[in-house]
Amino acid sequence: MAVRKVSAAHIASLAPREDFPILAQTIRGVPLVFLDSAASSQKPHEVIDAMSRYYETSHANVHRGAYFLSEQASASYENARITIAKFIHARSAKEIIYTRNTTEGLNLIAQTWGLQNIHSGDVILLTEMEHHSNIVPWQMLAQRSGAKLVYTPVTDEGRLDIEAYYRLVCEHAPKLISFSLMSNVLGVIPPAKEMIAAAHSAGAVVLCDGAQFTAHYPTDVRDLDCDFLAFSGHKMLGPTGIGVLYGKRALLEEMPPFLGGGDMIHEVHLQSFSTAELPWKFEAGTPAIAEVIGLEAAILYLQRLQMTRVAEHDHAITKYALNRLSELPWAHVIGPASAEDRGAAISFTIDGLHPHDAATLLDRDGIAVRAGHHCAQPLMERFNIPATARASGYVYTTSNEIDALIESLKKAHAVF
Amino acid sequence: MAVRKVSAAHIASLAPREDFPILAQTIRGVPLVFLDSAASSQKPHEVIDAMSRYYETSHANVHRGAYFLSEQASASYENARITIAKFIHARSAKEIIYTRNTTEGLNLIAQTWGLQNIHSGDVILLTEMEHHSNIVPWQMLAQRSGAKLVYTPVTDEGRLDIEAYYRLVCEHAPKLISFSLMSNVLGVIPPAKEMIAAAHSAGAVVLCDGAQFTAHYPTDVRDLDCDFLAFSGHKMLGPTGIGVLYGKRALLEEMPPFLGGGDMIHEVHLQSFSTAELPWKFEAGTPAIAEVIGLEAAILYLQRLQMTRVAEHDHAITKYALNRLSELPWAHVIGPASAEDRGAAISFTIDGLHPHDAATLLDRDGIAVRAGHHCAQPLMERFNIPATARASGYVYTTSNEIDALIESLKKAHAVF
Amino acid sequence: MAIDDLYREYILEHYRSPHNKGDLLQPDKYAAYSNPLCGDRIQMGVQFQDGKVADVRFNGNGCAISQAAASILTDMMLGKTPEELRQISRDDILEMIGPDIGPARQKCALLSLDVLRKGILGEPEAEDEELD
Amino acid sequence: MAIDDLYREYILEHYRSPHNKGDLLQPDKYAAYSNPLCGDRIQMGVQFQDGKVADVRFNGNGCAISQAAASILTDMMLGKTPEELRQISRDDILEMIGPDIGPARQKCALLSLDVLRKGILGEPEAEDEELD
Ligand SMILES: Cc1ncc(COP(=O)(O)O)c(C=O)c1O
Ligand SMILES: Cc1ncc(COP(=O)(O)O)c(C=O)c1O
Repeated sequence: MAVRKVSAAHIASLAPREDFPILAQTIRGVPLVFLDSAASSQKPHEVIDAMSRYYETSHANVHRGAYFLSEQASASYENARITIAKFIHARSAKEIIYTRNTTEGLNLIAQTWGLQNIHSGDVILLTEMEHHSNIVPWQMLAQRSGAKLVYTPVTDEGRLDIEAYYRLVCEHAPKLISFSLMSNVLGVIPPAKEMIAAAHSAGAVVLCDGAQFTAHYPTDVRDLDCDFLAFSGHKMLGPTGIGVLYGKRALLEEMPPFLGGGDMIHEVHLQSFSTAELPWKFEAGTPAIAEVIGLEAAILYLQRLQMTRVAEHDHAITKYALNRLSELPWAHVIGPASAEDRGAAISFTIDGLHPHDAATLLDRDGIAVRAGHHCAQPLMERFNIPATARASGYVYTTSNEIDALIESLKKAHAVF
Repeated sequence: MAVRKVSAAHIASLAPREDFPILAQTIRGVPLVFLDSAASSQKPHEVIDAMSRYYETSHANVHRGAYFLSEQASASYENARITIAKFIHARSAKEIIYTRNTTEGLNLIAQTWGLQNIHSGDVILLTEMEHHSNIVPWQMLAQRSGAKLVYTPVTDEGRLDIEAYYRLVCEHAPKLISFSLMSNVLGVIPPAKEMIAAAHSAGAVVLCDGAQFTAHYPTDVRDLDCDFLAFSGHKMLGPTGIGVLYGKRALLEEMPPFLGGGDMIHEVHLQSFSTAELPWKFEAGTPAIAEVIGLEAAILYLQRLQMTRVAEHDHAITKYALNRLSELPWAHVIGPASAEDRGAAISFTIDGLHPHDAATLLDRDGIAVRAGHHCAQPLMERFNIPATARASGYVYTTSNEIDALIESLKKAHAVF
Repeated sequence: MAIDDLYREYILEHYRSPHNKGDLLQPDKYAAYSNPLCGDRIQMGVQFQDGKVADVRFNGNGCAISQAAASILTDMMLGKTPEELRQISRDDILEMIGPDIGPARQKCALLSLDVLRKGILGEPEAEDEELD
Repeated sequence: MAIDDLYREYILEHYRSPHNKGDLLQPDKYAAYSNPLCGDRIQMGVQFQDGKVADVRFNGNGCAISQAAASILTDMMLGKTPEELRQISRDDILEMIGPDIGPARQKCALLSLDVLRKGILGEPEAEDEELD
């Protein structure tokens, strides 16, 4: 592979780096270069402060109180739902269900809609590039229901095999199709809108895993026309402990409840209960109130940055990083080499250097990348590799940080 | 009812009130008197700051990273588990599973141990004083499994009918017994240790709802010998979005997983998976990392106060409040009139004044109490009342605040 | 002492001596709803004559706000056609109850209107405004 | 340049030219474990003669730490009785690998010891120390 010269100019961070207190840290005496945003992003002051302020001035349990604090907390909790609904262009805030994370959202669908609608012999169509969170819940459902799991393959280039997808949709007429809007390993962004349209023609219900996508791209569930979408706050500048499940209202109305308990009920008698209206029907027990408020702050922050500019920035960083990695003949990107239709998660292997050793050596230079199977063991098997290293940037990432990564990789490679 | 003179001396707060920023607030121009801790407690600076500091200095996703921040975050996340295990005297940190709240913990047992072990015709024994979160999951399980729900009645005094409990245990030999260690409505603390011993002799597995209890009393799961215990961080000075499920290791080992996804797996292939070791087997997806750290800070704070002193303080407040309420001939406590074996949740009704109106009128004086069914509709039916008002204190509560409650109640009663 | 804008004499009067409280033996329409938040429950029976409300009675237990609102609403209903009943808006009720009402108590104030709309008039669950 | 204490020449040597790597055709004992975190997998076969380890081979893919640790451990195993094998401790391995090893990488270092203990020696899953 020829060594190309990189011509791209310096890329500054999109978000002011001083907004992110953690980025001022030094790690083992060197400045932190955080390139593990695909696992979890860092948080701006505004998000951290929104939660502290909430606890300092207006915490109380929601929904059940007729006093000032509780009414305030309830209003914040419900206003955030509207902010989130608008952020993904949902039709109504009733379509927004708070969860702990993407994983819980996917499991919720498997254990409610899935148990109700998936029967023995039915096909659930996934893809080979899914995260464990979009595989294991369906294996559990398949065990219970007798459904069959079919997977759309990934090409050697590291893209979804779209021809195969259309074929599998026709061949199996799956009851449910679930796939990630952006792979956390390959970075790939499949043509979701077309895939969803095809799925609907074949009568399938479509669930999208937005864990990676919603952090980086404008998301429009009405335009996509997906039936469900799950994502996590912590990957998009928000706090841990909060995620979102979007669902089309008509589907949500028909679904049985998920967890039972306080807040999700209308009436309870000793031997029977009736469920609350949407969205509360799916929110049992005291919710993650502060975290909802933190997530709203994160979304307002992203909206001020503008999601189209976030997408542009992350694309520029991705392109720059792919270019620079291509200078290293002993480094091999797992996933498309071009930045087209792929996001800011770049996995690679290094000749003679196990990803885990690479991560440890990079860490000595203050550079945080992830090494492992990235919760995508089937994809590792597909590429016949035990693991990859993965560098993933976000709104605070600069091209200087990519340069630091490349230099450190060179050093690490020289050791081995 | 004769008006008794209260002789008790002034009771100061146990925790320094300045530790709780929200308590310095005024509501509608008057100082906040927060008497809704049974719904959710307020948080000391230390808890709020522990979480901010985490986000500002050491956030990264746990378990999967070989770099500094992730190792730090993972260590904090797992060290907190040890703190929690010691707090409730678990044998091992492996017996501590992080959940969102009590409700999720109870549902987890219903949907894993329950689905596996409860079959058609089996009896689940609950009590009439349970919170919806300890009723609805069992109704859902009963629907699926064909199990029968039986309830231990509550006496007119507002205590659990213990004779009836022993009888029901013998008569039905329940597979599972689940009850609250402290009623959030009646305040009652049933003789759990004896109840659990009897349950075990009859072959039942026992789940305890510790949502109220663990906040106020030293908790020793080894002494109690309960099989499972669920509780919530937000009721014990900790953040929202985090709860704990304790389980005896041998039981947890045998249980099928709850939610599927990242972190709870050992290996995943396209058509099968194996589960991770305890406790991670039950923790799917990115957990509530900051919230775990906040909960640990809360527990350390409580341990510095000492749980025996917390119990004493709350007992003194309860006794004082019961005494003062007994001065009001038109106020009727629902639950024992004596403070013996009852905690700091005091429900009452007022002649001619609906609880909801009472709460609104108290709120005008800055006093936060809860009004409603307190997620215990069957208990309301038992007492043939639509709702109660409930005042509940905690470590920051003073007898002056109870005095303010009484004065405001008198004013409210005079309006009607 | 007017303790505040909400619990003023007008509301307390309706609460203490509610109008149209009781049960109709043979209502043309009957419905009941409850507010799980506070346990309020309102049932309502309506008799029509010549296409107009000839009699209406409500019953149930509840807070002063929900009882007064039911009393006020049933007064408003008398003599109205179903078409006119449909015109009674949330704001009409909230205006009568008082401006100073928090969101939790609004539900109490609007419970009887819910019974009228969904139960008596059979209107479908209100679709929320679509978000832009 | 000694880039750091962990990846020093001693470890890299064991990684580049591991001792006892390969497969035994007819092992008396055989076991395999994987570390799901990094995808490391170690399999190990052991032949005993006169109650002592006469031959041992490991195989598998993995990071330098896990491979070097397996190489070092298998060296230590040669000539030992099962009783003596049981004496090899986590600390023995960690000391050989280096002091500067973070918790995530400890798992890599200890993977082959896991195979020995649980797989070859059949020790039960270590009960954790009871908390006080
Ligand atoms: C006795 C009892 N059980 C269960 C719960 C549910 O707790 P959470 O809402 O935190 O899940 C509560 C509190 O609301 C409670 O008081
Ligand atoms: C594509 C994808 N799906 C699902 C998940 C699971 O997200 P969470 O751990 O927040 O539930 C992740 C992140 O780990 C992801 O990258």
